[in-house]
Amino acid sequence: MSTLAAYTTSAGEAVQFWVLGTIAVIGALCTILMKRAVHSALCLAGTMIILAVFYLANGAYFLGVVQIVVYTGAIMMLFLFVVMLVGVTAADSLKETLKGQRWLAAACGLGFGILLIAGIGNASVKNFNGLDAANSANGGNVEGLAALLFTKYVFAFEITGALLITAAVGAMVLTHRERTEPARTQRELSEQRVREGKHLPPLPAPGVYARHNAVDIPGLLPDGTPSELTVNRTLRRRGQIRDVSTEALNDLKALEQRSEERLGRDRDEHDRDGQEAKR
Amino acid sequence: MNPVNYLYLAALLFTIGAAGVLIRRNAIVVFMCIELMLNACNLAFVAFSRMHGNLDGQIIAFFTMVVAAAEVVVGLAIIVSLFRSRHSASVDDASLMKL
Amino acid sequence: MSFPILTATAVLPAVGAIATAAVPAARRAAAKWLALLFSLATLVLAAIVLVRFEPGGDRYQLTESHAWIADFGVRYELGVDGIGVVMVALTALLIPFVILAGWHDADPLETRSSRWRPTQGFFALILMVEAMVILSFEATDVFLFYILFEAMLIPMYFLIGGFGDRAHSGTEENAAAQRSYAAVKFLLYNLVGGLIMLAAVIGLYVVAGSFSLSEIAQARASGELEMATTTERLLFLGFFFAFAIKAPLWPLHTWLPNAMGEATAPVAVLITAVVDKVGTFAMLRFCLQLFPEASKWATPVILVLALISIVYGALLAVGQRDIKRLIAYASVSHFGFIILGIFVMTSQGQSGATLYMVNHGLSTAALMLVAGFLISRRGSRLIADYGGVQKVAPVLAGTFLIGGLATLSLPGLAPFVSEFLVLVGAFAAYPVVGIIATVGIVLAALYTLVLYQRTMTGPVKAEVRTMPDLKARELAVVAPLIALLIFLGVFPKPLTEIIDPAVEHTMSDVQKQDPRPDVEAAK
Amino acid sequence: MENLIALLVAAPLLGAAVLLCGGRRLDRTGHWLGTLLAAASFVIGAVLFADMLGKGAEERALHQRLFSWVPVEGFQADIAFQLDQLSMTFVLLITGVGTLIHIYSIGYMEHDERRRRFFGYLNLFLAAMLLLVLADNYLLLYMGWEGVGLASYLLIGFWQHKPSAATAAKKAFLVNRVGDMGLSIAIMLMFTTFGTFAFGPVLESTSDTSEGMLTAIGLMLLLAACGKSAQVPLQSWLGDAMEGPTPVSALIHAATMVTAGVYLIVRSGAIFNAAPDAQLAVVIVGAVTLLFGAIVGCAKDDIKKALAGSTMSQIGYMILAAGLGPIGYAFAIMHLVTHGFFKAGLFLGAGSVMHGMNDEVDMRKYGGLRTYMPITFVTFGLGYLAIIGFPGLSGFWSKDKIIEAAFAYDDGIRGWIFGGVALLGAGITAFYMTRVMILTFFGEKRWQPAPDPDRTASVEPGVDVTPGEMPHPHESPRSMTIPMIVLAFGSVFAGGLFSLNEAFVTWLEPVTQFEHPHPVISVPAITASTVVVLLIGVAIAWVMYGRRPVPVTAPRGSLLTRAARRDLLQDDFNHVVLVRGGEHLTRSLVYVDHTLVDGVVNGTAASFGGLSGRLRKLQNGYARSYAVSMFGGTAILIAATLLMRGV
Repeated sequence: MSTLAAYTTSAGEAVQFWVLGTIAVIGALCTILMKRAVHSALCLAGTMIILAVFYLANGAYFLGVVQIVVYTGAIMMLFLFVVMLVGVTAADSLKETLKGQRWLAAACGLGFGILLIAGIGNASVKNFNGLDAANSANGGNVEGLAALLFTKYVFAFEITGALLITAAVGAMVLTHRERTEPARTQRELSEQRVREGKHLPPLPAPGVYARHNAVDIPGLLPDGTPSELTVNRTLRRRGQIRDVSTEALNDLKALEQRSEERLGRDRDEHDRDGQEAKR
Repeated sequence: MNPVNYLYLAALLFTIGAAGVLIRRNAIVVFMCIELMLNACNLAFVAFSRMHGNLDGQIIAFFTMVVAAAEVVVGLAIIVSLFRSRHSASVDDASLMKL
Repeated sequence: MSFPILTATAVLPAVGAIATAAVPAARRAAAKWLALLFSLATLVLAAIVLVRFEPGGDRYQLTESHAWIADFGVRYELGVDGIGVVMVALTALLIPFVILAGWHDADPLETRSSRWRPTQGFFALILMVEAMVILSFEATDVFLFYILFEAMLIPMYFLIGGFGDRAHSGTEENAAAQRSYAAVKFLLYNLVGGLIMLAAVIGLYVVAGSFSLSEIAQARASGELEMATTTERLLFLGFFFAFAIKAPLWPLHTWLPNAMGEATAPVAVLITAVVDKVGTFAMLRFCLQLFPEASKWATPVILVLALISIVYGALLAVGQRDIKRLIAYASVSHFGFIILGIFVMTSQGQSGATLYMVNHGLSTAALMLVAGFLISRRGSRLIADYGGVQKVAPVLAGTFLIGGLATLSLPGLAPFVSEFLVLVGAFAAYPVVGIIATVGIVLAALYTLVLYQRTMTGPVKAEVRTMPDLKARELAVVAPLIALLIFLGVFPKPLTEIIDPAVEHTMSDVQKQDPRPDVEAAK
Repeated sequence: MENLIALLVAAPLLGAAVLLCGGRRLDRTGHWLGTLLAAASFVIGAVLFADMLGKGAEERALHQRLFSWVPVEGFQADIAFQLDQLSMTFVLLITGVGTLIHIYSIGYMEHDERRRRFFGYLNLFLAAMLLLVLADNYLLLYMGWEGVGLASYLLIGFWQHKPSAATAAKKAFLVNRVGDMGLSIAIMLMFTTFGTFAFGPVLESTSDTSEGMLTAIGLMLLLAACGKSAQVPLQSWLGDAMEGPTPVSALIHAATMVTAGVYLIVRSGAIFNAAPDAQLAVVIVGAVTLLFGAIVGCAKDDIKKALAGSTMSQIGYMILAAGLGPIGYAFAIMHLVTHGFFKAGLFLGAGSVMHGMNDEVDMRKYGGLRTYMPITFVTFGLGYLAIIGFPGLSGFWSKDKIIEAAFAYDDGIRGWIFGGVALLGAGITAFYMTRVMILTFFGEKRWQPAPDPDRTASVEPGVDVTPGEMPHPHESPRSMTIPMIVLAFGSVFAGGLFSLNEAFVTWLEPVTQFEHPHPVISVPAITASTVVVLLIGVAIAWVMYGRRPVPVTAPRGSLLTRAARRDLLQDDFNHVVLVRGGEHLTRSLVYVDHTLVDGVVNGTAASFGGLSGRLRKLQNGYARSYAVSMFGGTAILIAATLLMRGV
C-alpha cells in the first residue's frame, strides 16, 4: 500500500468509513442470512443507505441522493410490496437441499473474495486525485454529470430510456392476467358446490374462539381439532396457519393461573379480617 | 485512511451478495442479493471516479442504477407470475432446465 | 463499383428459398414452379458468370471485397478462378434437374399419415443448399468459406432426415429410424471435420494474421510469411481432415452410403454431385494453395488412401444389394480418383480431377436419378426385386445403361476424358499408382454391368410387368444430362480451356513441374 | 478428298443415333435406313480406295484433323483420322462385309419386334469399328476399341430376356476390359515416354528410347489384343458370345471386331520390331491360341461354338504372323481379310441352317441337309474348302504364307517349333471343319422335334417355333442367300487375287514394310506338307464321322474331348478363382466395412455419448447450481488473469 500513501482522506471520513463500513457489511450478511424476506429487505435497505452516505463522502452528491431516492425509496419499496404479496411471515428454511451446494458456494465466494481483494491489492492503483476539480469544472457535481450525460453519453442515455419503457411494458405483460371466462355468479358457485357434493354450506368462518378473532386462526371442530378449511386459501398456501390448539391450551392455563391469583388474594384479606375481630 | 479501502469494501459486499445468490432459495432474496452486488459495483465505480478525478465513473454508476431498476421491475414481475402459477417463490421449484 | 454478380448467384437462390418457403401450404404446385424458376434464373446468372470469366485473365476474377468483422480481419471476399467458376456452373446446372426429378418426392402421402411432408420446405431447402454451395465455391476468405462449409450441413441434415426415400424395406418406423440414423451420422461426421477445421482456421489466423486467401498466398509466395514446418503440417491436416470427410475418402466414407441410401434420389444427387464437391474443390483451393509444402509432405499417404478408396469402393459396390448404396460406393471410388488426381500434382492430374468433378456430377446425376425413377416405380431399393425391366421400359433401361456406361467411363462419354487424364497424370508421376488405379476401371465395369444385368435383363419379374416407361418430365431430366455427357465426351475443350490456367496457378503454388517425357529428357 | 474420311464414320453413327432415338415410328423402315447408311459408308470407302489407287505408293496416306479433343496442358489429343493402305483395307472389309450382313439381317431378324434397335446397334458397331481403324492416335483408337466392345456387348446380349445371353454379354465386356487395361497402360507408357500417343511421332521415335520400355509397351498392347481378339488367356468370352444373333457372330465375332487385335499389333509394328522379346510373346500367344482354338473346335457339337473355336484358332494364325515382324505383317492382314470372307460366309451359312432347322444348334441333330438347302450347302462348302486351305482358294494363299513365315521365324529351333505348330494347326483345322461339314450336310437325317423354347436357352425368339414339331428344312429367303453367295465368291477368289504378283503385299508395304521370309526348309516342301497334313485331317474326320453313323447324344469321349468341350477347363478355372474368389472377397469386405471401418468411428462416437451421458448429470436444472459453476468459472478466469499479470 506504500504506493497509495500519497493521498489520504480526512480522519473524519476514516472514522465514518470504519464505522459505517462495518455496519454495511453486517447488513449485507444479515440480508443473506435472515430467515424472513422482510428482514432481509430491511437489512438491505440499511446497507444501501450507508452506501448512499459513502457516495456522498466520495463526492458523488447526485448519486448519493439518487441512491436514497431510487433504491431505498423505490426499489426497496417494490421489494417489500412483493414480499407482502408472497407473505410477510413466510420464512423459508435455510436448510440446503442441493447436495454440496452450500460448500461449493462458500468455497467459491471465499476464493472469489480473496481473488478480488488480492486483485485490487496488487493492481497498480494510481494516486487518487480527488473530484474537486471535476466537480467544480461545470460549477457543481450535478452540472458536471449533466454535461457528460447529454454530450458524451447521450446515446446510452436515450437507450436506457428505451430500456425502461420496455421493462415497464414487460412487467405489465408478465403480471397481467387475462380473465378468460366471466366471473361466476353466486348461483353458479352454489350449484357447483352441490355438484361436488362436499361443503354444501359455505366454508366455515375462521376461528372465532375465546378472545381470538383473526383470519389466520382456524376454527375448532366440536372435538377441539382445528379445521384448515376455515382459513383463507392464500394463508393456507403460505402455511401461515397458527396452531390454535396449543394457543388455546396456553390461554386456558393463563386463565386458571390468573383466577388462582385472584382467589388467593381474597383468602388473605379474609384472614386479616379475622385477626382484627379477635382483638 | 486510504480511499482504496472503498474498493475492498465493494469487493466484500459483492462477494457476500454473490454467496447469497448461491445459497438462498427464495427468489426475492436472491434478487436482493443481486441488488447488493450491483450496489457494490456502484461503490467501486464511484471510488474509481474519485481515483481518476473525472465523473465518468459516476455516470456509469448512474446507468447501472437505471438498469438495475429495470431489471428489478421485470424480475419481480417474473417472480409474481411464478408465484401465481406455482404458489411458491423458490428458485429450486423451477428446475425445468433439466434435460 | 460494378454489379456484384457473384453475390447475386448466391443471393438469388436464397431469395428463392425464402419465397418458396413462404408459399401457403395449399399451393404446393406453385411452390414447385417457383423453385424451378429460381433455379433456372440462377443457372442463367451462372452462365453469365461463365461468359464474363476470361480464362487468360487474372487468377481471381469478378472479385468482391467488403469488410465484415473488421476486428478479426474477416472480410466478405468473393472471386472465382477457373476451377471455381466451373464448379459454380455445375451446381447451378444440376439444381434444376434435382428439383425437377424430386417433383413428387415431397408430396403428401395419400394417407394423411403422421409423416406429412411439407413440400415447400423440401424445395426451399434444396435452393438453400444451392445458395450456400455456390457461395462456398466463390469465397476467397477462409473464414467465410468455413462458415458456409458448416452452414450447408443444416439444410442437408433436414433434407436427409426429413424427406427420406419412400421406397424402403420394413415398417415405417424402422425406416424412419434408419433415416434419422443416416442423417445424424452425416451431421456428426461432417461436424467433427468442421470442428477440427475450425481449430485449423483459427490457427491459421494466429499464424498468418489474416483470413484472406489471396493475401496469405501472396505472403507465402513472397516469403514474408514463414511457417514452421510442424505448424504448416498441423494446419494442413486440420483442413484436409474436414475435406476428406466431406469428399469421402477411405476410411471416412461410411456416412455416404447411409445418407445416399436413405435420402431420396434427388437429395442423394445433391449430396454426392454437389455438396461433396466442396470438399475436393477445397483441397485444390485451400490445401494446395495455403500449405504447398505440407501437401507435398502428405502426398504419399493421401495417394495410398485414394488408391484404397478407388479399389475398395469399387469392390464394395460389387457386393451391394441396394441400388442406391451401390451407386454411393461407386462414388466413393470416383472420389478416390479425384483426390488422386489432385495430389499427384501433375497438370494432367489436376485438370483431370477438376474435369472429373464436373463429369462425375453429371454421370452420377444421370444414373442416380434414373435409378430413382426406377425405384419409385417398384417401391423397392433391392436389386433382387428387379429383372427384365428392359423388356417393359426400354427407354428407362436405355438411359440407365448410358448412365452406367458413363459411370464406368466409357470413351466417348465425358467421364472417360477426366478419368484418363487423372490416370495419365498419376502414371506420369508415380507409375505404380497409375497402374493400381487402372484396376479401378475393370471393377467399375463389373459393378455397373452386374447392376444392369440383374435389374434390366433376364426374364421379366411379375412385379415389374406393369412398370410404365419414363414420363415426359423424367425424360426432360435425363435427356439433357445424357446429351451433356456425350457432348463433353467428345468436345471438353470449353471446360478445359477455362480450367487449364487455374491449374497452372495451382501447379506454380506447389512449385511442381510435369515430369518431362523420356524421349525429350534423352535429347 | 480427305474430308470424306469423317463421313465414313459419320454415316453409320448417324444411323445409330436415328434408329436408337427414333422410337417406334421407325420400326417399319428402320432396317432399310440402317442398311442404306452402311452401304453409303461402303461407297465412300470405295471412292476413297479408287482415289488412293490413283496416287503413288508413298503419298497415298490421307490425314484429316477435325478438332482438338482433350486440349490439356502437356496432353494433346485430337479427333483426327488417318487413312493409309492398312486402314483402307480394313475400311473396305468392315463396310463391305458389314453391308452384306445388314442385308442378311433384314431377312434373319424379320420376326423380331426389336429389329430396329438391332440395326441401330449394328450401325453403332460399324461406326466404332471404323473409328478404331481410322484413328490417328492411340487414344482415339481406344475410343473405337471400347466402342466396338460396347456394340458387341449390346449385340451379344440382344436377347436380354435370356439370362445366358445377358451373362455372356457381361462376360465379354469384362474380359475385354481387362484387355483395355493393357491398352490404357500402354498409352500411359507412351505418354510418359514420348510425350504423345499419336501414331506418327510414337512410331517414328522408337529408336530414341530403351528396348525395355518398348517391350513393356508391346506386352501391354499384346494384352489388349488378347482381350479383343480372344487369344489365350483372355479367350474365354468368345464361345459364350455365340449367344448373340448369328449375323452378329458373323460380323463381329468372326470377320471384324475380333481381328482388331491383329490390327493393333500390325499398326504398332515399329514398336514390336524394336522389341524382340515382345514379339516372341506375341508369337507364343498366337501359337498357343491356334492349337487351343482348334482343339476346342474339334469337340464342340454346337455348330456356332465349333465355328467360334475355329475363329479363335484362325486369329491365332494372324497373331502368330503379326508377331513375326515385317515378314509376317502383310500375311497376317491378308489372312485376316480372306478369313473375313470365308468365316463370315460360314457363319451366315450356319445361321441359314439354324433358320431352317427351328434354330437347332446341335450338329448331331442335323445331317443330310445338302439336298434341302442347296445354296447354303454350296456356299458353306466353298467357305469350308477355303478355310481348310484347299489349294487355289483364298485360305490356301494366306495360310500357306503364314506357315512359311512361321518356319522363317528364325533359322534356329524356333522356326521349327512355330512352323510345326502352324502346320499341325492346319491339319486340325481340316479335321474339325470336315467334321462340321459332314455332320451338317452329309450322312442320314438325325432331326429331332423342335426343342421347347423354355428349356433350351439358345432358341432365338421371333422365329415361330411350335414345340414338338419336326423341322422342315427349307432354303432361306433371298435376302439371306445373296450375301452368302457374295461372300462365297470372296472366299474363293480373294486370296488368289491378292497373291497375283504379291499385289497385297506391295499394297501394304509402305505401312508395314516387308521382307521375304527365308524358311528353314524350302517353300515348295512347306506347301506340299501343308497339303498332305490337310488331307490327313480330312481323312481322319471322314473315317470318324463319314463312315459310321453319328450318335445323336454325344458319347462320353476321351479325357481331352471332355476337357475341350469345357473350353479346356479354362472357364472352370476362371469361375473358381476369379468369380468365387471375387464373391468371397467382396462379401467379406462388405462385412469389414460395416463392422470394422464403420464400427471404429461409431465406437468413438458411442464413447463420447457415454461421456456426455455422465456429464449431463451435472445439468440438474437447478438455477443455483448453474450459478455456482458460472461463479466458479469467473473465479478461475480472474485467477488466471491475475497470474498472467502477476508473472
